[in-house]
Amino acid sequence: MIAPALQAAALAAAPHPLSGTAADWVWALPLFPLAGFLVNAALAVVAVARPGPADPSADRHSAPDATAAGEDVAGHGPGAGDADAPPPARHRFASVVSLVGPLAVGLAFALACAIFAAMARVHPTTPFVQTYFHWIPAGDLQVNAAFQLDQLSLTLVLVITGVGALIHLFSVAYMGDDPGYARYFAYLNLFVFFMLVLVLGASYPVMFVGWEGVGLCSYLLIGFWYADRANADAGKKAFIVNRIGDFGFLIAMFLLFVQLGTLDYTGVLAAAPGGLEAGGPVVTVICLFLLLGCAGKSAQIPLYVWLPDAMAGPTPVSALIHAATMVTAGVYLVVRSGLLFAMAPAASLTVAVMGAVTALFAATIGLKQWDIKKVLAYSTISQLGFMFMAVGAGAYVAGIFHLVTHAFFKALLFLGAGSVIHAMHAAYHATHSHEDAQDMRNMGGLRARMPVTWILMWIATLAIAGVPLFAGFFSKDEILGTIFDRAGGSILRDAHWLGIPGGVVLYAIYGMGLVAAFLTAVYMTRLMLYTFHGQNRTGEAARPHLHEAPWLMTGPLLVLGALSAVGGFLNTPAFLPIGPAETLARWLDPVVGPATALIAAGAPGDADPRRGLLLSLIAAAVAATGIVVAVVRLGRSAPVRAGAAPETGIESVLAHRYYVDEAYDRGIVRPLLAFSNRVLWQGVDGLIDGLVTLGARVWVWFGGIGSALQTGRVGTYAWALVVGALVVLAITIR
Amino acid sequence: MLAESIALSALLFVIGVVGVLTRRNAIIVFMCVELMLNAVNLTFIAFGRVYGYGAQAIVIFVMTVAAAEAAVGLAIVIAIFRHRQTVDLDSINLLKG
Amino acid sequence: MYPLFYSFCFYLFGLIAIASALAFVTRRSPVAAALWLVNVLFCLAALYVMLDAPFIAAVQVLVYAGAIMVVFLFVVMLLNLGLPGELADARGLLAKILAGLAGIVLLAKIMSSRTAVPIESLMLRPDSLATVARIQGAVAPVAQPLFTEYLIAFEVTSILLLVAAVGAVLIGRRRAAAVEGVGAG
Amino acid sequence: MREMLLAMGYDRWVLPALLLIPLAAAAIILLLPGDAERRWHSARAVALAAFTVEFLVSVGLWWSFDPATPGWQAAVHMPWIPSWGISFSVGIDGISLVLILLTTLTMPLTVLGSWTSVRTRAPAFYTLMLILTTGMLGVFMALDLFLFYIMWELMLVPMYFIIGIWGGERRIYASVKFFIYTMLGSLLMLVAILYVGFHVGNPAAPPGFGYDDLLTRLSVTPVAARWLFGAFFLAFAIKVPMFPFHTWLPDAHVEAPTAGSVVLAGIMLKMGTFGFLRFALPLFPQAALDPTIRAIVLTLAVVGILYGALVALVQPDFKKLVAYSSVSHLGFVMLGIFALTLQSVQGAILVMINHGISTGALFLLVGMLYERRHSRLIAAYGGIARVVPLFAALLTIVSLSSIGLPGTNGFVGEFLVLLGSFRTEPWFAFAATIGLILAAAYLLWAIQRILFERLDKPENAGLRDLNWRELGLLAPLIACIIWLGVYPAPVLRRTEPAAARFVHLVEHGYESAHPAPPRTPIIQPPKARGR
Repeated sequence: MIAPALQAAALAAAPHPLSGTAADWVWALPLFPLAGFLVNAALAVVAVARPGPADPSADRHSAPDATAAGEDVAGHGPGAGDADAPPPARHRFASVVSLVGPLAVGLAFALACAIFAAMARVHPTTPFVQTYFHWIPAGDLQVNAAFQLDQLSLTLVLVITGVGALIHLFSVAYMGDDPGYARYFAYLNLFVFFMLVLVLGASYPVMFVGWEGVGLCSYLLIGFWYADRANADAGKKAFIVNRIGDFGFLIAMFLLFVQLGTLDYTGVLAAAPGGLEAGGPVVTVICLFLLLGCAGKSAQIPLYVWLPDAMAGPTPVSALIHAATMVTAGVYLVVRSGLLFAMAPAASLTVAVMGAVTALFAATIGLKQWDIKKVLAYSTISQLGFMFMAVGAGAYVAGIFHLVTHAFFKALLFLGAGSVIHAMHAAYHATHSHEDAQDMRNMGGLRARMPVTWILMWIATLAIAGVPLFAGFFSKDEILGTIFDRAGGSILRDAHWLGIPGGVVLYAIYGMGLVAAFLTAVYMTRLMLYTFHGQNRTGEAARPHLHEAPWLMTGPLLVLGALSAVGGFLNTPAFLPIGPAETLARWLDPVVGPATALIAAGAPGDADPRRGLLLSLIAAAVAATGIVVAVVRLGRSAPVRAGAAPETGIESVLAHRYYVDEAYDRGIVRPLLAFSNRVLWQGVDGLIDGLVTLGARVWVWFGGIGSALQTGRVGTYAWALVVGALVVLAITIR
Repeated sequence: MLAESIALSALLFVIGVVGVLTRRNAIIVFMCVELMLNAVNLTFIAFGRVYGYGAQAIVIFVMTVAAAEAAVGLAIVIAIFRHRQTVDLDSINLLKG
Repeated sequence: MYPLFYSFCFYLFGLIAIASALAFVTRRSPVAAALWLVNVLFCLAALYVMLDAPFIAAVQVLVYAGAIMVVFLFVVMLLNLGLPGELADARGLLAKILAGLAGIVLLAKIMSSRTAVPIESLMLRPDSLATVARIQGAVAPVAQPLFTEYLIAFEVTSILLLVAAVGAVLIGRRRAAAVEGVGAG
Repeated sequence: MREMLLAMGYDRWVLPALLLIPLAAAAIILLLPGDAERRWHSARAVALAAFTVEFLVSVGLWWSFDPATPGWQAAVHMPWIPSWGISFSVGIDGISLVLILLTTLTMPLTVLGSWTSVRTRAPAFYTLMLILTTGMLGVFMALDLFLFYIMWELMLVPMYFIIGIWGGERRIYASVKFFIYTMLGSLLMLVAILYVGFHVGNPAAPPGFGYDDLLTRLSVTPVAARWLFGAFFLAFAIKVPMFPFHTWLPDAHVEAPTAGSVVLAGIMLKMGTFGFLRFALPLFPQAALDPTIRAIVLTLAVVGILYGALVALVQPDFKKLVAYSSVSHLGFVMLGIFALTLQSVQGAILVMINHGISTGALFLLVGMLYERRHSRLIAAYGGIARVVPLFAALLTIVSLSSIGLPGTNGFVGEFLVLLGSFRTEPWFAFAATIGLILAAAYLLWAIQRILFERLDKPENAGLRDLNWRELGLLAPLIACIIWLGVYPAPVLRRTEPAAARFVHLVEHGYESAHPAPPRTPIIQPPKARGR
């Protein structure tokens, strides 16, 4: 056992610089949300077990018939769109839940900040590992329940708890009238718990706990309004598609264990250079299976299909889980396993290609979606593609950087969309309309009604589009720039991907990235134009009911808006003379340094600063062009009414998302079900049962013969006896 | 006298067997069985002269079993006769499978 | 080695036994058959005496001929089956021929066997039974194995007899009572 | 704790006591006076009391068992039929320990689960359950093959009656099928046991059936070993059930009353895998590890995993779905056993425990639903999470455990099995891992159709949620699900010596017959490991 031995030796030699600081409390980080989960879950259970007078579920036994029971389901969140609902009632324990839910995450954020302060002071170069107990001890497999604190995990912890706390606050207002309020916060707290376990776990199995745990919470939250079949389907789809990815993760773990005999990060890092052949098939296979896991969790081709459907969940959930945190876990995994990927250039290139194709592919779909959340969903897939481009090209810092800025502006976009949907829903609710509150064709001109949301959404749009000085500009620019650099000189350039030289592949990826960035600017501007500008299409009756959201919702938006605006200064490039350059890169260097160095080997030593500037200008120009094109093409024309003549040709293909869902359904799901039913169950089982029955028949037939011999006449028996005796005598007496 | 005894025993036994096979009256069949048992007893006694008194003890057992069999068997015959008014074995096939 | 008279008597009783047995299986009347069988049993008792088993001979006469056969006769008369020809109880000619054949084969098989030769090493001296009987009397030597080696079997046999007696009573009772009795049991 | 128990002589009386308590309680139930109603009440009370006492008595084993001590613990040896070399020998190792505890934990819960649902002939029902318990515990602790066989048959008969008398509409068909399938296997096993008993050591010596004796002195030819292994294999494979021998299971599960299903799935299926661990492999390693035979068994195991999962996907009946999922789960156990690494065997043992807990809980939950609505069809429900939220929460948790979500017990076992199997049989392990995806698919789809979607059946609107009794009987199982998922180390520590001994016995036995290493891992481990 390398890892514990090394650890013990290290501990014995000298205490880790972080011990004795706030980092000693790292175990408490996930416990806050866990405690929140337990409290909220208990409240939810108590509320349903003993319905009080103010509880909307109190009348559940008096539902007179199925129709009424069906309508009165617990699905009356702002997104569910049902106007005939009874007047919303606050949950019986709403006040307690409102306090416990956000507070649990807020406390975790405070602790994370304290740990950050300690870590910023100490600058440890080795990870700080805390071991609690033996989780799975079996022979030479020793998986401990242990947390690892280093710059990477702490960065993620800060994002999760920080953005998470803001989204929890937003949810207090957004979900306030939902009958499942306590259940909602229980799930949300549980999610934060698992997410923290994911990033803090000191070994792959512990990470896997969080990995599947967040999948579970995602499942529960997507299907939160489970009474609608589509929502339940979406949750199930998310879980199963993620399971396909988890299959890859598991296989990768098995291979790692068979090869290296250990599964914790420190052990793998120590053993990988000696135990695996760099560039060899084994490490490549390991990385490809890890990548399969990432593709599932981070919604990359071919496993991206669950994320658009996941928009069925409440909008804050989409912001937290399906934009800011969980879906980026794949990026985290690649960065965490950076050394392995650096040892497998072919796998790294696969990561980058997958990211680039996904980024471009999802961006094209985003162009033609009408549901505001669907646009954001495809945008998320596309941005995740950018992150994978980055980490695939060995730009680990850029990947994490984009992860952080994306968490800011995409959470803002989702929450802003949530604010819009909230207003639309309230308006339609008040007028008993059955229109779709999420369809952009029903919006327009909301600028006047919701000015705060409008401004903040524009900040986020500029950030995601990559307009200079906003957060997304720096991160996206760094990704594209690094890819260009790697194409110029790195071990990736010298490797081959499906026979194509790595350099060519990287240049192609760079080009695809530029196109995707352009499309991003287009579809985001389209979203803004249709939602906030032009004529209002909500309807005469509903229009007066459109209001800006309460401060509890706009407050978190403001904070995120500020972060989206200035978040880019976390890691400004060296050639731009703004503030301290490359802060994040220096911060993350102890973790990602070795892998980056390995992958960048062979690069020309001195990068020309003018080239970096030129690349930045190109990126900025692309973003600006995208916005201009969108404004020119769509600025004056109002979109078609909902339900009007469908698009044709390529537009129809885009609007139907390339028919991928249909293809999966017809090509995999249905044949599998039919095969299981007809061939396996009715066929094979029927055959086996038939054989068994046949065997039984044969013996019944033999039994019939025996039965016929039983005449019941003593004379016959006497004869049989004598004959039998004669036979025995003939045999025995010689 | 051993060989003669055994020959006699065999002969009596076979006569009993033939009786069982040729008669239909349940009571006579029973008596034939008794004859066969007695034939066997004779064998035991004859061999007892050669091997000792254990054989005679066995004969006691055989007789006891024969007595028990006669008691139960005749009771059954009586019961059947009450029921069917016959002791003809060919007309009794309650045990037909 | 045996006195002539002894042999004569032995053959005499043997032949009477065979003749009586043949008469027994051929009589139609159950009463006649039963009486012929009693004759066989008496002959066998005589042979037992000659084979140094006087106690068994006595039991044979008392229990078999005296008790068991009386029960048979009793039942025959109870059921009023005594008259011959009341029912043609013998089977047909074919059955008789087959039965005869089977009997001959069986007899031939038994007679031809050579396994029945006594095992030399286990054999007693001639007259040893008679010697023992002279010293211990007729009963004690029989009782010796019965109450030592075969004690458990002996006890079990007593239970068997008890069960048979109870069973005979139960089965033989009148019908209504029998049904009720069976149900209770 | 251990010292206190040992001071009470616990080790010397606990195992016979565990066998005798149910029988004594069964006798008491048969003697209960009163009319049918009163006998029903008193019978279930006596049964519950007896099972509770049984559990409390057995739970001491957890502490009295010392993993560091080699050999059988709490062993009791008494001569039984000395002339045939048969003795009443019982004892436990880590594997028996956890399975015995699983049994004694499950049985009181089954009584609570049948508390109101079994009314007709209740005394007979509880008597059979008690006798069944003796049989099952006897199988787990028997150290004499003859005793083992007696116990094996002892548990077959009560289950036959439980299905046949208290079952559903097609109970006669199901019970006869169950009986004949099982009997076919076990009679072959009897023949094998007798053969083995007569081939211990010196041919002229009297037969012997002692397990340890057989392990050290059994001498049969390779051909005979193959046949004997085949006989044991058939008996155990039917019980497991492995893929082509599984068709009795769905019928038996579906028709059995709740308690019957729970016992059948929770405990009796483990008899098969336990038999492989205890008897079939250690006694005939040369046959079991024959490359062809091993490949066949592994293939059947993996086929079972995938087949069970795929067929479960399309079941309209929830109990049948769970039955096929059992085929899938037990496939993991078989894979783990035949992969023959410490991790895979440890995992197999854990999967056995987990499957007992999760599937037991699933059947109890289905039973509760059935008691209310008298339908097991998935299509008869929908959207009931709204009217029975507690039931929904518990069903979800149990399903997640069955799916193998990390943090629940299901994950640890399957993870260990797959990881261990990957060392020796990577391709089989690879294929088996796909089963995890399918597991999520069939269970999530099923609970979605039961709990979620629209509440569109009027008759479901008035369902009652779980009462205190039902919550109370599920609580221990839920606790075990979380406990074994978060902190399985105590269990693993207790089973590790037994698992290691198993691996050693089988490998040693095989290698003594085949000096050359028979198989090479597909992926060669790197040379220098620094370990």
